[in-house]
Amino acid sequence: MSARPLAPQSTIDLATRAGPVLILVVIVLVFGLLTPSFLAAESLSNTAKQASFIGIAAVGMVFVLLTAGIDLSVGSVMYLAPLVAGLLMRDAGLGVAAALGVCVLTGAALGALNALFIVGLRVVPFVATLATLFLFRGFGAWLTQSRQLDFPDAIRGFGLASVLGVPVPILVFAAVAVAAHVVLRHTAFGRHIYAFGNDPAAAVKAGLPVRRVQAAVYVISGTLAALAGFVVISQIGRLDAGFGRGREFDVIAAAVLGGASLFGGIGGAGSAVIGALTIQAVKAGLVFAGINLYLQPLIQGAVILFAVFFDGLREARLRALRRRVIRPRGV
Amino acid sequence: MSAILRFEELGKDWFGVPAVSNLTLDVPEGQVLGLIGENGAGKSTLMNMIGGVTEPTRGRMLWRGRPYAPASAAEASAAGIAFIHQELNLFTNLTVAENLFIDGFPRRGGLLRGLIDRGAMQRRAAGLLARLGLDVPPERTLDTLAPGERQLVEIARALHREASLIIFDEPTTSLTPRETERLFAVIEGLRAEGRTVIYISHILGDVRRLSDRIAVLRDGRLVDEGPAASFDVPRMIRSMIGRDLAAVFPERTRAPGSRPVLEVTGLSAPGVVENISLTVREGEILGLFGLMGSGRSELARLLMGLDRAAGGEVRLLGRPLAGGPRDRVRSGMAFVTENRREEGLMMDATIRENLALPGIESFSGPAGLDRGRIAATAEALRETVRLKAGDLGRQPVRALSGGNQQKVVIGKWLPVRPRLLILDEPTRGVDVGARSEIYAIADRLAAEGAGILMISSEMEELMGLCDRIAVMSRGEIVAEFARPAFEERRLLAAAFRSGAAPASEPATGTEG
Amino acid sequence: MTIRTMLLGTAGAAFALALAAPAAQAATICFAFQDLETEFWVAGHQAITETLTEAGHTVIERNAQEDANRQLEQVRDCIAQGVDGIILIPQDGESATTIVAEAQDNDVPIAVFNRPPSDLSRGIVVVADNEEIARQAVEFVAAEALEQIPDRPIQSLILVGNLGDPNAVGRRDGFYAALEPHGDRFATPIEVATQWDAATALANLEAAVTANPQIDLIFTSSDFLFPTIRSVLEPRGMWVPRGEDGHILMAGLDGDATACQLIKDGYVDATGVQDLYFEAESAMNAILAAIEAGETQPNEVIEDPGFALTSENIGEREMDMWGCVLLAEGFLER
Amino acid sequence: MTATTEAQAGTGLLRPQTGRIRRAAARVLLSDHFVLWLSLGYFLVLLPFLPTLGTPANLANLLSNAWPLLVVALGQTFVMTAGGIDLSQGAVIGLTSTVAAALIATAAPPEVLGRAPIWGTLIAEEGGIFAGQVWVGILAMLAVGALVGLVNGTLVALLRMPPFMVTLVAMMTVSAFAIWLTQSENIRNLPEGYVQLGKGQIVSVYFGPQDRPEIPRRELHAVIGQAALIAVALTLALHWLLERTAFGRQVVAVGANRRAAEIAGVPVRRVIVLVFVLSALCATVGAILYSARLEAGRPTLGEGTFLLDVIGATVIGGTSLFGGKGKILWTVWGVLFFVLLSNTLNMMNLSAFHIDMVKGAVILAAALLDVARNRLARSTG
Repeated sequence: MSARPLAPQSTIDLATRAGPVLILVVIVLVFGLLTPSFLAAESLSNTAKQASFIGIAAVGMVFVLLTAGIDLSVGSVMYLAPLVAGLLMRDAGLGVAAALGVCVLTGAALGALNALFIVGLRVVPFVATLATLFLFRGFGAWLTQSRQLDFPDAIRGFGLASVLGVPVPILVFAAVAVAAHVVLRHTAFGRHIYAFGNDPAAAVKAGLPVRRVQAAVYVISGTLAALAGFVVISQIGRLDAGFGRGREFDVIAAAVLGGASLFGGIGGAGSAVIGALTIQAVKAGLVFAGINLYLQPLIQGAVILFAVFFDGLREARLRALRRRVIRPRGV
Repeated sequence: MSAILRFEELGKDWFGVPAVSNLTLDVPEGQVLGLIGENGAGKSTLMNMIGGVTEPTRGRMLWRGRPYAPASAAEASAAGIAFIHQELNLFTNLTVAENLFIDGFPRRGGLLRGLIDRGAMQRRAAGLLARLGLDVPPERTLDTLAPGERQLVEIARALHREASLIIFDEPTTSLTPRETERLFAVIEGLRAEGRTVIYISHILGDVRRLSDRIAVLRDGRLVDEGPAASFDVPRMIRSMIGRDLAAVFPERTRAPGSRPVLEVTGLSAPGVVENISLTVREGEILGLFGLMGSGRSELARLLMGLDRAAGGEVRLLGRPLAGGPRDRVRSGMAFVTENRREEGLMMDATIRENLALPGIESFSGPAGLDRGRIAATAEALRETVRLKAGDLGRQPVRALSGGNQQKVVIGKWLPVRPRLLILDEPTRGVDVGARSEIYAIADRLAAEGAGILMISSEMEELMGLCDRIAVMSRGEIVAEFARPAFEERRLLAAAFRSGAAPASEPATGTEG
Repeated sequence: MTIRTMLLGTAGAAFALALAAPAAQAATICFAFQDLETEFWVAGHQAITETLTEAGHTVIERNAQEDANRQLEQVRDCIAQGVDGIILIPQDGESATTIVAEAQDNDVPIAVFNRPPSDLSRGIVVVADNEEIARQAVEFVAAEALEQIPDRPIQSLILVGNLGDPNAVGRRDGFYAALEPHGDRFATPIEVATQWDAATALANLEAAVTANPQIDLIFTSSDFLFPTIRSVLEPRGMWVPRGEDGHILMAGLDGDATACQLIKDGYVDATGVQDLYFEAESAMNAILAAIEAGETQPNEVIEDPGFALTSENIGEREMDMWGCVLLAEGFLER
Repeated sequence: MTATTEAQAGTGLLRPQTGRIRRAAARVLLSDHFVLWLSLGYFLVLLPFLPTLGTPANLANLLSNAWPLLVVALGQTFVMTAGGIDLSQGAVIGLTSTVAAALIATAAPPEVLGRAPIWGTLIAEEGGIFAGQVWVGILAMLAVGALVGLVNGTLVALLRMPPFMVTLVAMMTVSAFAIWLTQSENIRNLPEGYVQLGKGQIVSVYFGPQDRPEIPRRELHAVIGQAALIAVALTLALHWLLERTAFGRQVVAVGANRRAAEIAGVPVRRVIVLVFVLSALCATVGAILYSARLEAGRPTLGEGTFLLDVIGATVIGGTSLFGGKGKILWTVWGVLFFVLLSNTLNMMNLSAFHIDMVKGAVILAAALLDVARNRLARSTG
């Protein structure tokens, strides 16, 4: 009895997934036409490497956004978690691997603190993470008295290394993205996140472990923000007091540009990857094209706006395709 | 016959006001218990207590003879109780299969242990759907499904848990007659398997037909209980409302005028509706009957300017309409949508805010809104539509029962004095008392000269209320009947005519 | 009751910190600074707070976090609190002028440290000319480049600070002023935006270096970006000390400990130095003298000429640079 | 003091008294104006520890700091109530303040502004082309602000782009454009009439000469300045607009349920465009107050954590980030709380290394109180 949509589900899915990728490809090609060297393997690899910073954190942010939450503290976590690891490296002689572990665990702990306020004490995510944005950065400033922290040289051996010609930051980014994709799409936990973001009340009634789900996303976001910070710091070898400040907006923007919704339930690991790559491709392309510094942000803004606009057109098209068809066309 | 679930002097107070009091009742194992009562009679509270959503204030429940006090929905589910709620608890961003298995996905073994076994999930989902005769690929996302299909998915979800007690709360509100029959067969099958069912519905004939026993709640108390055979519909109504209901439908005193209010000619939208022509006259109630998916609601959206038509003309009082919903509202159109939660109401806003919205501009004076007049209008509406509510200026619409919410959706249009009112499934999920009040409102509006287009899949109410009935099928108007010619068989035949054999119809473009 | 304990906990912490400030003695000085993001400001902050505290004065600190408006509000709060004098590190020259006027109109003596107000006639002003100091540092590396590369245009690259910060623009102007006399010998410089942020600098510099692999001279608008430059150049084999083949001439500005170490190691050739300790001391002395004298609107201009510490003069002038002093104290090991 | 209270409680005679106190506490907690009570309570609790907090000088400061932030947050309240968010307000402040300064400055140093693209056309050594004409400057600001809002609103309403992304991009581009206009420089030499809008005093109170500390200090405090008049008038007007007009209720309806609003005949797209215009106009008025106070047009005037203050004050006041719930008065209290917070943090003489932590802790404490109040609301109905 039920009516059928005109387009097969698989076509719709393909268009949904391919849209943002197409936009990315077009941006890369346009900049490639302006400066052919932008299309060289090294340039593209660099772009991906630099996108990994915001990208890794954006993957975490997608988890939070899927629950209709928000995590404003990621910029501060990017600063504080590597800081704790760095202090232990310097004072306790921790190795790079152990430092990475400490950093990630610290990030998880900071995320758990957010989760405590949001899930345990029911503070609105925006306000809770606004408070921890100040708390975490303030704690870091207190620990260091705002001084920069120089990491032992060994850490750059990690950040600047390559495996089979692929730089470590890209590997980490890829691993995180794939793991997140698997978790979100192929585990019960992942599907519970989507369910919760779509309708929290229904999720409770369906007996899903909603509190655990909601808490977990903040822990994941904290963990990945810490990892993102570590990946950059391990390249530079130094942590300045201002590191990560204001990055929460970049991270959210990457996730949203890639198709995640601030209202929950929509988006995926791919959103964060595509969003971060798109923004970084624009930035790097502008550097390659040697655009005047004053004009760079203007062009960057315009390009992102067009990306959002075309994404909107695509969405509208998809909606039209999905609309129920009562009678086949032309009958 | 032993009781699988027993309530002992159960009571629940909300802010000191009892919603359920002193309820003692057995739910016999392996039978169907019909539970009826008006909205606000305590059915929902009782269900919430069974489901672990709220805690009883007094008394206790016994599950298979042992005290039962679920602290969460999960505990109720673990005990073997499944719910099919009136408001669907589905996730529109997930696939059908994922919705079915959201609380217990099939897992893979081996190397990928812990991951969802999508193959197994898809197969099992397909099996469940087939059992309900729902021909939808399990990998479709839910937001592409029609309301009736979603309802069936919700039922399928309860079935797969192999629960020993299944509670149906208004399951048929968005089902086609055919789907309803299918559901009833499934319920018979469950009983035959020895499962217990609680069936809650306002469609009293269905309750009587399905149930072994019937229990009636009024004002939180059990007022009547006995074998279904001893109940007839008048007794059920009498028990529910505490008196005899004179008539569900208003007495026919008005006569339709001759001046057309709405004239639709050749309206088409590719893939949705084709060449629709109809006329609604002053003081006339035109019924629009059709099965789910016949294009009725889509036609309403086109008329309201929410979707764009490709061809044809819509005239209101002789004036052609071109703009969006705002222009149409200003020229005298009003629309009560089939989906009050998503399109009809601001759930968290107060009742007064909701009632004032369509006519808000008319309340403006030189010093801004006349709040006194808004309050007075709202109070007047409370009387007109017989709203059962507290302080209109404070109580959010969310806190109202479904029937009263629906009265707000209709009531908010009255101050703007619509010339044409489109009602899309106005009595879905509404109890018998509220239903007759909604019919009365429609009738009164018509008597005052408005034209009414009433869309419904309940033939009975169309036949009781309308002056003419048009039948839609596959996006076209296939027949029209004047009042003397109303006959259930003919209406149904028309509705099925051009959709010849829908069940065997080849599914276009869904495979692969 | 977790909520109550939480509340008590946070409130308690706030009070404990609030009351930890020592009681007023001698003079109460309001120290309003624009931020503590780089070593330069941290060292300046430390010099001023510690010196004044040790001398028995009370220091009230205000961090404007790079917001001129917030700084104005903070200074007004200071004035309301009844401080005896104000030391200001302004966000920029224009807001400094307004803030100086605000203080003087309320009869509070004020000294401006490091960033000169656009109007030098009011307040105690300790001036260092960013543009001039940057010019000196770049001139040194430019001269070296002219000597080493006689046969082709010289490709230079500048890491520009935040374009919203006039301070960053002054440094960029100094860079261009140094290259201008040799206009024909230098190719158009590559400009790289950093927004005063290490991660942004890393991304943009890496892109710029990939796009233009041949670079002869790099100027960073602040020394704190040297580690970032290193992490881009090192994997490409472009991080080479002086005297070895492939060395890129490198200059910075600030004069921090890292720069001192890098000049010693030969990776960096010059850095523009502001005499941080001289400036801090002059500002403190002048404000304390004014308070002592009961002067409420002291006006004075104290100039810090600054200089460029280069690989050539590091022998004799090492200890004139604050970063080298910190380095000698073992700052980088801490 | 404590002992007596305990003794009294112990006798049990004063139970009704405590009951009344509890009811009063519940009334405060459940009040629509909870954040006002919270701010007052916070103020009173800190007063004994921070004596300067209550001095006339500080109170005058507190108010003058509140006005510009309030004006900007009012606009944000409208956008949020309609279910959007406006991240571009700070950038609008930077751009409009620069535009006004460029037009009406009475002089401009060529060595500073000589290479700005507007040099020679809009501004030259003898000042802007409308040097000294304050009203031209203000009209130009309002026009520029409205234009930014119109673009934001149009993109959101007609092209259905997410407000977060639209205004984020607007923040980037508008701010970059302002910086490009002057090539990073600030423009001083604003006419006196303009500066008075931020600093002008209308009612001042003389508290006599101050004796502490040694340096004689004039004790003259602006209680009502031109900024206060502008802010209060705007607050009243916008309160009226949101609460007492059809447009205001339609804003709430769009935020509460856009589809229902559309079906009810609300001109949804027009409402959305208008709230963004309104938000940008409020930012522009904020720009007037801020730049007049600083006596300079600054391309970077509203950058940095300012945005978090605006959104934070609005949200803490009680306006929902998800739309449909917002009141102008709530925002007034939210702004009051934020200004009080930063003022008290200044008074506490915290080390720079502690201040962020304390700020975070206080926001959290306020949020937890709010949670406690919601629980109370639920338990008492």
